Amino acid sequence: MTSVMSAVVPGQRLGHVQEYIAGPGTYSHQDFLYASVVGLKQVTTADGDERPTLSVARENTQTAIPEIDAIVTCKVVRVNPKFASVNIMVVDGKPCTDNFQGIIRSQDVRATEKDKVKIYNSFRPGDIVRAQVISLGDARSYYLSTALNELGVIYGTSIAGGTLVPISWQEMQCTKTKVIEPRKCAKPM
Amino acid sequence: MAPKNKKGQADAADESTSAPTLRVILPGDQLPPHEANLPTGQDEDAVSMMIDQRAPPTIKLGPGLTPMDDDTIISVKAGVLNHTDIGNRWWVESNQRRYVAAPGESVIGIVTGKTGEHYKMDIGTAQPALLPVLAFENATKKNRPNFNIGDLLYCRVAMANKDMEAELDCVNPTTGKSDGFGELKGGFAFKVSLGLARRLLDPRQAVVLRELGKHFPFETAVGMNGKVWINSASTAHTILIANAIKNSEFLSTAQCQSMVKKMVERI
Amino acid sequence: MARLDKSRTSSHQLRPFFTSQNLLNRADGSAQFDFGGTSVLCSVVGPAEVKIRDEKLDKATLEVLARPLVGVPGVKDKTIEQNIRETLEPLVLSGLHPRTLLQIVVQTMQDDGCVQSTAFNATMLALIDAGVPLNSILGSVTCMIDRKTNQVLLDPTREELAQAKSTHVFVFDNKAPPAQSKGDEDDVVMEDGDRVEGHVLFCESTGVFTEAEYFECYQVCYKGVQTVHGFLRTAVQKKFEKEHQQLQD
Amino acid sequence: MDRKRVAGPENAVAPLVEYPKDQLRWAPQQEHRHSSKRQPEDIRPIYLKTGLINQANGSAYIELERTKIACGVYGPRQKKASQLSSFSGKGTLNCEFKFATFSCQKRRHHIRDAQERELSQVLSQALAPAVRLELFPKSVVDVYVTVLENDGLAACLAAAITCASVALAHAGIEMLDLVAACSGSYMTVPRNALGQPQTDATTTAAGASRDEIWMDADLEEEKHEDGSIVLAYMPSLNQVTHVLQNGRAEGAVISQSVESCIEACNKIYAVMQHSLLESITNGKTQ
Amino acid sequence: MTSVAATSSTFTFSAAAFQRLHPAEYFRKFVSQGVRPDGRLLSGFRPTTVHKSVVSTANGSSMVRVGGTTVVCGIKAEVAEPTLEAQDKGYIVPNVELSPMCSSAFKAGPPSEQAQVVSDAIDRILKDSDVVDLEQLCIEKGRAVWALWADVVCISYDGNILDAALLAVMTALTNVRLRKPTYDEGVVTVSGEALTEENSFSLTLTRTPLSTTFAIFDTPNNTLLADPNSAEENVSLGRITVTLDEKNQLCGVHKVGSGSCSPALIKSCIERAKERTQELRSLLA
Repeated sequence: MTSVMSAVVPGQRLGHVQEYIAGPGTYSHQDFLYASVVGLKQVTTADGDERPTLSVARENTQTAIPEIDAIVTCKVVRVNPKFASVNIMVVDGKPCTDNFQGIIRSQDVRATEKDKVKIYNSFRPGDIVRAQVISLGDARSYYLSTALNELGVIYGTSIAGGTLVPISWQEMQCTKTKVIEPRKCAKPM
Repeated sequence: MAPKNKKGQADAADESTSAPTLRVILPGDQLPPHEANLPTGQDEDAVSMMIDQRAPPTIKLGPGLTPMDDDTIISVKAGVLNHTDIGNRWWVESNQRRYVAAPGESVIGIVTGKTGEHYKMDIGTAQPALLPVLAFENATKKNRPNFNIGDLLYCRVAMANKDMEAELDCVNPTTGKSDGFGELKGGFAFKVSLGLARRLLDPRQAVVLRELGKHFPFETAVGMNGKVWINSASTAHTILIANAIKNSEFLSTAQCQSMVKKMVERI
Repeated sequence: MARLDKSRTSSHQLRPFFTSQNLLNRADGSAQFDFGGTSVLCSVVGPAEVKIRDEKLDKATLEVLARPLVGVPGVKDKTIEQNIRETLEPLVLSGLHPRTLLQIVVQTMQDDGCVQSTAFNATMLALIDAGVPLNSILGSVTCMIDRKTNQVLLDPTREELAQAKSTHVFVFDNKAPPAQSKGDEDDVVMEDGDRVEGHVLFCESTGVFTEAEYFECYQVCYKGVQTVHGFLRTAVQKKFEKEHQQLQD
Repeated sequence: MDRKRVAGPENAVAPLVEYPKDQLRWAPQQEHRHSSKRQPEDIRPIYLKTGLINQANGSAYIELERTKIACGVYGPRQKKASQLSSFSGKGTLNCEFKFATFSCQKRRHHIRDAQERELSQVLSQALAPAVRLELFPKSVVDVYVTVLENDGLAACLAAAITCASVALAHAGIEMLDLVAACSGSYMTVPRNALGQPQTDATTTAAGASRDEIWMDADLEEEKHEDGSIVLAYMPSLNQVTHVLQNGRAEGAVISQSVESCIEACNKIYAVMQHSLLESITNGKTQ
Repeated sequence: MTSVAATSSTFTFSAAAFQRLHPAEYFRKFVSQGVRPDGRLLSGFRPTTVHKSVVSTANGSSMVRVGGTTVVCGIKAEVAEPTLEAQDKGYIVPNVELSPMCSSAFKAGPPSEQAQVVSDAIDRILKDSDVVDLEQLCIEKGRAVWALWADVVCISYDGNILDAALLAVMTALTNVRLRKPTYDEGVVTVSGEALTEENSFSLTLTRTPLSTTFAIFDTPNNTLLADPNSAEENVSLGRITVTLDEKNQLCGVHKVGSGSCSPALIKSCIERAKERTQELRSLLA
C-alpha cells in the first residue's frame, strides 16, 4: 500500500529512523530521515516489514546512468577482433541525455563456445544492441554482456542499406536484397 | 518522369564519339540505358546487385558505377569508362593516390608496431592494417618470424571491409606456402599513384620495367597500394630505376624508351 | 556595357579560366582553379585516420580548412569552410568510407574577387583528382549588382565589387533537376517572361536587393555555371588522355 | 588577437567619467543604504525560477534587483578525456563561473580570467559537501553559471551559490541539503554631521563612527566597505559549507556577521524551497 | 500529446527511447502526419518575446526568447582609434557566445565553428546592408570613435540561433544610449550625472534587417520546417535563411546543405519570411 503525501525538497526532514525505512530519494543522518531529491513523499507499507518504507519520487528525474545488472540499449560504434565499442543510449528503458561508453568483449558475446566468437560476425558498427552491464569497467568504459538469449542485436542495417530481420539467433537477413549477414541476435521478448 | 535536362549526359556522349578509344566520364554522368543494354522497367534488385544471373540481359557494374533509385546508372568517379561484352561488364578506370584495401590484392607494407598477436602495418590506408604473427609459412606459436618497426613486407590482403582494419597475410592459406610473400630485404621503396602501380603489374603495359631490364638486372615488387620496391647491384642503379619509374607515368611508349635510354647514358 | 575590367566587353562574361591538377606530391589529390586574377589551390587528403572525437560511425568526416591570402584564418574563413563543407557533404558518397577523415585545404593564392566561387571549383577538381566517390559535380560563379547602374555583373573583379550594392554566390550541380513531384509548383517568371531555371545547391546573397534582382542573378549565374561545368569536364578529360598515352600506342 | 571572434579595434578603452562638482556621489553618510530603504540586515527581494534552459538537466535563474544570474546543470554524464585521471568510485562536481562581457561596469573579456577561475573554485567548494557524489561513480556533474549583471561582487557570488544549488536539485541530483548563501559587508558608517544619531548599540569607542554589517551589499555600497564575508550554509542540517572572508574586521564583528548570514540564509532557503515546489506543480500541469 | 507507435522490428520502446535511438525516424513519423513533435505545423513559428533594457551595466541591451532559445544581447561602448581608411567611422563588433551552459552540444573553450559562423553572419548583415551609418559614432575625426561591442550570450539553446541573435542585436542597437562625449587632447570624457535627453543620444538605424530560417528536412521532397528547434536541426540536412528589412527589401538569402532547391521553393521562403518578419517588427516597436 502506497500513500502519496506532500512535496519535499532536499534536506527536508521526513521522519525518525525508528519509524521508517529509508527508501529511494532519502537518506538517514543521525536519528532522522531526510529527502535527497525534489519530489513527492511516499510511504509504502509492505506485509511482513515491521516499518513502512519512506521514499521520495523524483519529479525532475535525474538523467539515467548505467548501473551493474541494468539492461541497456546501445549503438555499436566500432569493432575490432577483441571487442566492440558501444555508446550506451538507454538505461532500463530511460534515455540518458549524454552517451556513456561501453565495450562488449569477445568473451562476453555469448554463453557457449566463447573462444570461437568473432566480433565481426556478431556486431557491426551502427547496430542497436540490447546488453547487460556486468561491471563498471575501467576508467573509460562500462563492460557489457550479451550472453543471454534476449540480449544481442535488435536492430541493424545491411551493407546494402536495408533493414535486417533476425532469421536465427546468429543470422539476420536484409529485407531489400535477401542477403544473410551474421549477427548475435536478441530473441524478441 | 523523363529528366528535362540531359546536358551532362549529352556532353559525355558527344565527346566519346569524337575520341572513341577513350570515354572519360565524370561523377553524376549517366550510363546511357541503350548502351548498357538495360531493358526498361527492369526490377530494381537486378540492377542493385553487382552480379545477378536471374534476369537476362543482366549488367555487371564494376568500380565507379552505381545504380540509382530510379533505375538509372550513374558514375561516382571521374575516369575512363570501360566495357567488355563478356558478361556485359561496365566499370570506370580511375587513378588515385590513396589506397583502399580490397581482399586478394598484393601490397607492400611497413611494420609500424607490434602487439602480442599482430603486427601493425602501414599499407597507405586510413587505418593501419593488422598482420597476424602466425600468418607466415611454417609459423607456429614457438617458432615465428620476428620483424622490427620499419621493416618492409610484401603481403596479401586477407580480409577488408569498411568497418574494420584490414587483415593481411604472408602465406597462402590453402597450401601453407609463402608464394613469394614475406620480408623485402635491402633495396629501396617509394610511392607512385595507384594507376601507375596497376600498369606496372600488367606485363603488357609495364614499358618502363621492360626497357630498364634491357640495361641491367634488378629485383622489383609492386604493391597495389602504390608502393614499389626495387633492389639492384648498385645504389646508383637503384636510384636511376626509381626515377625512371616515377618519370614514366605520363609518357608514351616512345617517350618512355628515349627517357630510359637518356638516363642510362648519363651514368 | 563597358566593365571596369577592361578585358571584358559584356556584363555576363566570365573571366578566362585556368586549372591545373595533381600539383602537390604529398596530397592524395590537388588542383588549382583560376578565374582571371583570382587563384585558389586546393588539396585533398583521405580517406585518412580520423580523431576519435570527430569520428562518424556511418560516414567519412569532412574537414575543410580555408586559408586566406595573408595572415591567419578568421571568422570569415570559418564561414567559407562551413559553406564548402555543408555543400559537399551531400555530394560525397561518404558512406563508402565510414570512420575516416577527408581533409580539404583551400588556400587562396591570389584575390581579385569571387574567391568563394573559385574555391568551390578548385575543391571540386581536387576531389576528382583524389578519386573521391561523388554523386555529381558542382560548379560555382559569383555575380554582383552595381550600386549606380543596378546592372548585374557576372564574375566581378575586386575593383568592381567595391561598387556593389549586393553580391551573390551560386552553386549548381550537373544533375538533371528532379521531376516536379509536388504537382503544380509555381514557376518563378522574370520580368522579361523567362522562367527561372536550375535547382540551386548553395547560394549566399548579401547586401540590399529586390526579389526580381535576386532571381535575375540566379538566372545569370545558372547560365554561367554551365560554362564552368563544360570547362571542368574538358580539364578532367585532358588529364586522363595524358595518363593513357602509353595505352594507345 | 582573437581570431575566432569578429575582430574589433585593439586598445579600446572605457571613456573617462567625470562627475559634476556640485553633485555629490553616494556615500554611507548621505542616506542609510544605497538606492533603497533597506535596513542593514535586509537583503534585496529575490526572484528565483527553475527550468529556463530546456537542453540542460536542471537550470535556475536568480534576480536580486539588478543582480542577474543564470545557471545550467548537466549530468551526471561521462567524464571527458581530460577529466579521466583514474578510476574513481566517486563522481566529480565541476563548476564554471563566467561574467558576461557586459555584466560589469568595465567591459570584461570573453576568456575566463583569474578571478572567474577563483570564483569557480569557491562555487565548487561550497556546493560539493551537499552533493551525494558517491552515488554516481565515473561520472561528472557540470554546473555552469553566467552572470548577466553584477551589482556587488560578494552578493553575486552568494547568489550564484544559491542559484546553482537550486539548479542541482532541479536536475534531480541527490543532495544532502540545499545550499543557501548570503554576503555581508563591514561598513564604517560615520556619525551623521547633521546629528541624527541612530541606535547607539554598536557605537564604537572612537565615537565618530560605527561599525555595521550590511547584508547583501550592492556595488555602490561595496565600494565603501572595509571587508566582506560570503557564507554558504545548509539550512536543514545547520551546517556551513563555505566561508569566504576578506578585509579588516574585529573578531566580534566577524562572529556577528556569521550569525547574520545564517539568519539571512534561512530567509533565502524559504525562497529556494518555494521555487522548487513550484517546479513540481508546473511540471504537473504541463 | 499523441504517442508514436515506437516499434523497431519486434522490439518496442517508449517514445522517448525511440527518439533517442532513431531520431530521424521518430521525426519522420510526425512529419508524415504534417505535424512536429512539439505540436507545431511544419510552417509554424515558436512564440517569440522581446524585452529591452534588461541589463543596466550595458549601453543597450535586449533579451529575446524564441521558443526554448533565450539570448541576451548587451552592447557596451568603449573609445578606440578609427582605422586609417575610415577616419570618421566607429565600430560595431557583434559576437555570439554559445557556452556549455546553454546546451550540452557546446564545449568550453574558444568559440565553436557554429558560434563563429553566426557572429560572422551578423557582422556581414550589419556591414553589407548598411544598418548603421558608422559616422554617428565619430567623436573626433582621425582620433577617437566609439566602439560598440555587441555581445550576445545564449542562455538557453534550442535551435535557430541566428534569427534570435540577429533580433536581439537589432533590438539592443535601437536601445543604445550613448553619452555625448567631449574630446580634449587625446582624452575622451563623458558626464557621470544621470542620463538625460540632453547629455546622451541614440543611434539612427538605416534599416533593421531580420532573418527567418527554414530547415530542409528530407530530400528530394524538400520538406521545410520553419524556425527549427535543436532536435530538428540535428535531423535536418540543409537550411535556407532569408533576411528582410522593413521595406521588404532582401538583405540576404543563404541556402546551404543538402537538397537542390527550385526557384519556386526559394520564392515561397521569401514570401513566408515577409509575413514572419512583419510579426517580429511589431514586437520591436
